[in-house]
Amino acid sequence: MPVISYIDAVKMALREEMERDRNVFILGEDVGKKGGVFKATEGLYEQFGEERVLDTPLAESAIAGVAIGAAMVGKRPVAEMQFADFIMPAVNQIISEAARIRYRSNNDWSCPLVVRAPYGGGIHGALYHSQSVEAVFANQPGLKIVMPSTPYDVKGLLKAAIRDEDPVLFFEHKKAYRSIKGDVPEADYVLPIGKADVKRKGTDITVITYGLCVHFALGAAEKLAAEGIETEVVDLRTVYPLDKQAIIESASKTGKVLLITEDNKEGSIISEVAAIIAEHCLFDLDAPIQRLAGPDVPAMPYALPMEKYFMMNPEKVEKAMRELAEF
Amino acid sequence: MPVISYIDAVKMALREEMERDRNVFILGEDVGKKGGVFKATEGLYEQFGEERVLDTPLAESAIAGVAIGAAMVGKRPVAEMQFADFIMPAVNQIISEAARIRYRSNNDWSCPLVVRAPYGGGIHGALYHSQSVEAVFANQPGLKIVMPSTPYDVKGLLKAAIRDEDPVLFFEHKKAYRSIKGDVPEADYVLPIGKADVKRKGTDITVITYGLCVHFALGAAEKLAAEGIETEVVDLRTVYPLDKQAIIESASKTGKVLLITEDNKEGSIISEVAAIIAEHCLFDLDAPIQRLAGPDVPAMPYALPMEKYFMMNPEKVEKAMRELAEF
Amino acid sequence: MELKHKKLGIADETVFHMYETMLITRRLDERMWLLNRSGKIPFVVSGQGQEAAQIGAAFALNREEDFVLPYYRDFGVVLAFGMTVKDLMLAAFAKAEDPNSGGRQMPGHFGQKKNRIVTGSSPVTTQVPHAVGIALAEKMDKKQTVSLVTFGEGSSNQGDFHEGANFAGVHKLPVIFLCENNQYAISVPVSKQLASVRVSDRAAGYGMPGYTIDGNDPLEVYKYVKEAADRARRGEGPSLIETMTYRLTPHTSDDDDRSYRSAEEVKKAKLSDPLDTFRSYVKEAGLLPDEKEEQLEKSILTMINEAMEYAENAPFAKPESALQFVYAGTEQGAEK
Amino acid sequence: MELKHKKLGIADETVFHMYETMLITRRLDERMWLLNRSGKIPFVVSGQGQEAAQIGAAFALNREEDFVLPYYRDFGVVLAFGMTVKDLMLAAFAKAEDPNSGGRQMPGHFGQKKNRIVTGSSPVTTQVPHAVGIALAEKMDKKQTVSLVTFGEGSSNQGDFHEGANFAGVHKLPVIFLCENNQYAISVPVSKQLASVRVSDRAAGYGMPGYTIDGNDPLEVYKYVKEAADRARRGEGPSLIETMTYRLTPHTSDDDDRSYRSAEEVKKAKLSDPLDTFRSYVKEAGLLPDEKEEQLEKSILTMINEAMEYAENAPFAKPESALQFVYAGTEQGAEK
Ligand SMILES: Cc1ncc(C[n+]2csc(CCOP(=O)(O)OP(=O)(O)O)c2C)c(N)n1
Ligand SMILES: Cc1ncc(C[n+]2csc(CCOP(=O)(O)OP(=O)(O)O)c2C)c(N)n1
Ligand SMILES: [Mg+2]
Ligand SMILES: [Mg+2]
Repeated sequence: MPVISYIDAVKMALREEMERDRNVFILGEDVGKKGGVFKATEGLYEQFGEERVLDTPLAESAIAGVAIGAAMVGKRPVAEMQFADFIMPAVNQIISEAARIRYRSNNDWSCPLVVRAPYGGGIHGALYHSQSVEAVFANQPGLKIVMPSTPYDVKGLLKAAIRDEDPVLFFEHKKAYRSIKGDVPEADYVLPIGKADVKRKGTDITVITYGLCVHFALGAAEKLAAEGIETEVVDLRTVYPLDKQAIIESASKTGKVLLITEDNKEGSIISEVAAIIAEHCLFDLDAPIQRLAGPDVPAMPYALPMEKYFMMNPEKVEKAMRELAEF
Repeated sequence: MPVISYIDAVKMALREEMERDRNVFILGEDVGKKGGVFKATEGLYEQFGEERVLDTPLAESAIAGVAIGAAMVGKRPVAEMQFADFIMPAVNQIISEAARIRYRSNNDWSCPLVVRAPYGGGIHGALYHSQSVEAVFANQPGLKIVMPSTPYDVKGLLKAAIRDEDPVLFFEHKKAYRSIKGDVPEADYVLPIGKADVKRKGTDITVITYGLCVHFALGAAEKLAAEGIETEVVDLRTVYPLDKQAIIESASKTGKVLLITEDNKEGSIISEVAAIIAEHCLFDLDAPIQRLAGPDVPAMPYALPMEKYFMMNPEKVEKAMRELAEF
Repeated sequence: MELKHKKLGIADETVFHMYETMLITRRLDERMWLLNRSGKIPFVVSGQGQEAAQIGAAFALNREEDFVLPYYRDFGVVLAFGMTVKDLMLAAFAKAEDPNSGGRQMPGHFGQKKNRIVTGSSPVTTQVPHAVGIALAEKMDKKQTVSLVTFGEGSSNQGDFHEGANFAGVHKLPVIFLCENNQYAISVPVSKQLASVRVSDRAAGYGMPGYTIDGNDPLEVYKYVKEAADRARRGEGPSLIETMTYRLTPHTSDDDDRSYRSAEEVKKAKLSDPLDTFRSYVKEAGLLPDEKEEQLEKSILTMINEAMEYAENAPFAKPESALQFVYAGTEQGAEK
Repeated sequence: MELKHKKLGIADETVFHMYETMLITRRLDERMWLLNRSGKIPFVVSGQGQEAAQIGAAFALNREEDFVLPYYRDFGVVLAFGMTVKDLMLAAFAKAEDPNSGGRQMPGHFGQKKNRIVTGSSPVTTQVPHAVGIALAEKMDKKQTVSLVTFGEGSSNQGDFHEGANFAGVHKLPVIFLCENNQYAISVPVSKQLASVRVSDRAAGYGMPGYTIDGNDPLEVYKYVKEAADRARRGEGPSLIETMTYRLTPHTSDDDDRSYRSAEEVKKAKLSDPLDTFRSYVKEAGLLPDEKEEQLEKSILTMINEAMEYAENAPFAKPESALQFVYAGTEQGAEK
């Protein structure tokens, strides 16, 4: 199994799906000739032509809206938002339209659309190139939101998203693009959307998180293991709708739960995770449900000291895990 | 103290603030000559002229964006979104701009803007005239979200919102507009944004909610009181950022908490409330934290039976309160 | 003088069929108001005054293959595209059998896949980029279909109009942007909506031809839409057509238009009611002898009565069916 | 032949000052690239090739009273409006003293209230409605100020451009919409961005005059912006001015433009580098004798060196100051 980077897994999934199904096409800003500002679509323009790898005008609501139209008549568009931060002009199309098309038409129409967007910080991107935007959408039935942590998951989940019959927001951590590598089969496979994945089994504490933070948790778990503390690391993978069962299972098992997100804390994905646990496993808990998150300020600053202060990192994660274990 | 309706309290607050400060002005669709589709701005066009009560083109992003521009140079714009459902085209302006102006400019600029919007269901408005949209925004530091339940709170909080130095989303429950009446002083007063209000003191169970559901909870509390069950009803009033202290206080006191929203459940305001309680009062709880909410479907249907099925009502609330009390 | 429809190459029976559809549209619309005012249905949004634009446009298309993305006033468009009076009555009564939404959406929120009527929502203008996306998809598949999207003049101020029109222009897509300019967006007159004199002044900004035409003449509308469709099928890209009409009713059954426009203005507009003028035309053309007209009115009345009765007695969707169809495979209902 | 600036009524010293500002703009921009390529600053976004448009426009305004809403390439605009080289160096190094954002935003995200440079963000075109709102507020207060907002041609495809321009048109607000058309939006050439031939073709759709002019000639830009400002102050509403330029550098320091345009194309564009042509002009006008030029270059070099040194050695904001200024009264930091 070749070891490839997170972004190469994106590219591989896109290429394979475009080869498999001629209805799959890509649209977005600079995705064609340039191959994307992160090079996620590199080579696809050359291989599939400009008809299937469209450089669009600079207009996110049109990118989403045009993709929705195409999806409604049988295409499988994969729309790229250049940065997750720039998905905001497309919110109306995504929430009012994509998420509601099946429901409002009583199942007559559907919208099998994928919106890919690089999110996340730690890359010196400042306020508008570092954000986690999932919480804006993670309250809209009809949508699915996938946020993979590993190249293996990227490939299997992006393929699943493209084949899904409903709209999927697919957020890729841009700091993971080149820093995270892993085994990825060359064969075709899909992973189930809507299912969390236990990335590490453990009995003492549970960490539930997603995206880049999964790696911080796994790293810290190794350190704690050396001291005899066994951490279970649950990777949500799909952050909306959540895999309640997996959350409840792990929380009940260890009784000590730490939830982590890189996003601001209030109103984040992990708030819902906490609520699920508080609703279903209260009497199994041995410690308050801990949340570790970015501070509640609008977004990550540019200057390195402030960025670091905001950004999640292995040290913050390890410290929180240790504190919970000692509770 | 005169008894007036919820919508008359809106109108009263607007009029008084416009009389008080010539920088306050209103803009939106049909707010002028027609006085708003719900008549919230009735008479203001006549009193203050079309310069201060602007009928705008049908373009929500411009309504928000123009208001932001005016706010940045010292005006106090009150922008109306005709229905909360139609705030979606303005999300980019609200989240990327209004919420971040102070922070991104290191306190050099600010954006004292109010966006008013009628939300909520039970008025036969179907998918796009019934929604609760607060969860979309309730994860954006820099924003405040106020959702009053009574005419008294409407007046005091809308005035506070207009005088606030930062952007405030002010969501008014459209079913409350004419159905909810209450005492409202003619005198000038403001209520603190960011503070919850205990609408009823109690010792056995705590209900935490906001908007129209406050009235359902108060009604049910009376019934339960007749049976000796004393309910504390906490009205969040500001749903973002939340008044943690008030939540923690009441939850710790009764140990049994029911959270209610009319919105879909997953990723809602009450998820964050649950997370706060689970983080801070775990060992004071005698029952799992209960959440009562709309089902996780895109929005409320039009046909009466389905609308009723979705919509929160006194019966559902009473049942959930009773179950919790009996836990 | 040659009759206009002959000059345009429209067959007599097509003209009659256009008139018939227009009459059904109007009579159905009128019935909806009666039902509303008598408390039988909670809401009406009406297209009275705009039927000529709707019918003229729809008939200029290939009604077996093209797509339409109508807006809420477009009874005329959807009836021409195969939706039935019964379907629309079922929607008005919000019954389970309503093909638009099974009673989930308000009336006027059309959608019927089998007739290529694309599902619409309430936020205005979102359908514009959808039309562009459908045209893109069809072009990719080398099909010859055209997408017709309609919207009000107020709605042409939304960002989605601009973004969608420009996208279609850049990619030379087979889309017809049809504005039904009825002079008002609820209470706001066109002078406070549009900085330009005409909506069609915007076409040049999207590299497409733009026309402002008489929206009270279905044949005129037919002509321009037909030419636009021909251009589109030849790969020459999109067109913007603004039809000048007047909204003869209040905005919806919830609106009272007396607060923002005068009764005289409305009365004056009624003088060029498109139904009257088209009726005169078909009569003069000898296509509507009195007895045929009488018969037509009668059969429409019957059709509407039957549809109404059917719809009124049809069952609602079950309450808990509100849980269905959130995602594919949720026929059993979403989790609560 | 009368010199162009004389015909326009621009004083000699103003022309010199324009050239000086343009030269500072360019030299500072060049230095930023050096700093970036030597690893001293992480990011550069550059305005090379667009200085004439920026300087011409800014100097046509009342720089003591008008508002500017610049976009990220507008070193020229902000320098003309009173931001200093030191300020911009502080921003490049992301230091606490940076007046734009205290090091919170990337370089190119301008804002300085005392100079009426309105704080900007990254999502393109959001500043357009802001300019309209400022103009509205100023008009309400019966002031004579104008708002100038700039943006790229790609950004003119955003909904906010359309909505903002139309709003300004309807209310006849004193706004100048200045498009710096540099032929590319990152890698996407104008032919794939704009369905219209020119951005100015859109002006008619907003009831305002539109012009496409040579963006390499600061005096030409001055002329059109001055006329637009005069119109605006007379209450005649907004204008759209498209300046034709060329982006001489890659999109940003993160971009490699060789993948989407040829070296020849860039080389050819350099032949009409606005700095060269304006330099020739001021020389021919006798306003820049050789020794004055030498002195100018030297003093600019010194200014940039000093600013750079200052900025490099200036302190960062404290890490925990990231908690400040979320809301009014959070000088002590937001709750964690
Ligand atoms: C995004 C959005 N904002 C506001 C509304 C409320 N609204 C419904 S119809 C309408 C006026 C539309 O005017 P126009 O586009 O001219 O169409 P008309 O109703 O006149 O046919 C408004 C403001 C809406 N449906 N969507
Ligand atoms: C809403 C939004 N989408 C995408 C981007 C990413 N982006 C930054 S600059 C740019 C191109 C802008 O092109 P243009 O408007 O022509 O200005 P130029 O950079 O050429 O000066 C893009 C796509 C953004 N900043 N904002
Ligand atoms: Mg209209
Ligand atoms: Mg450009």
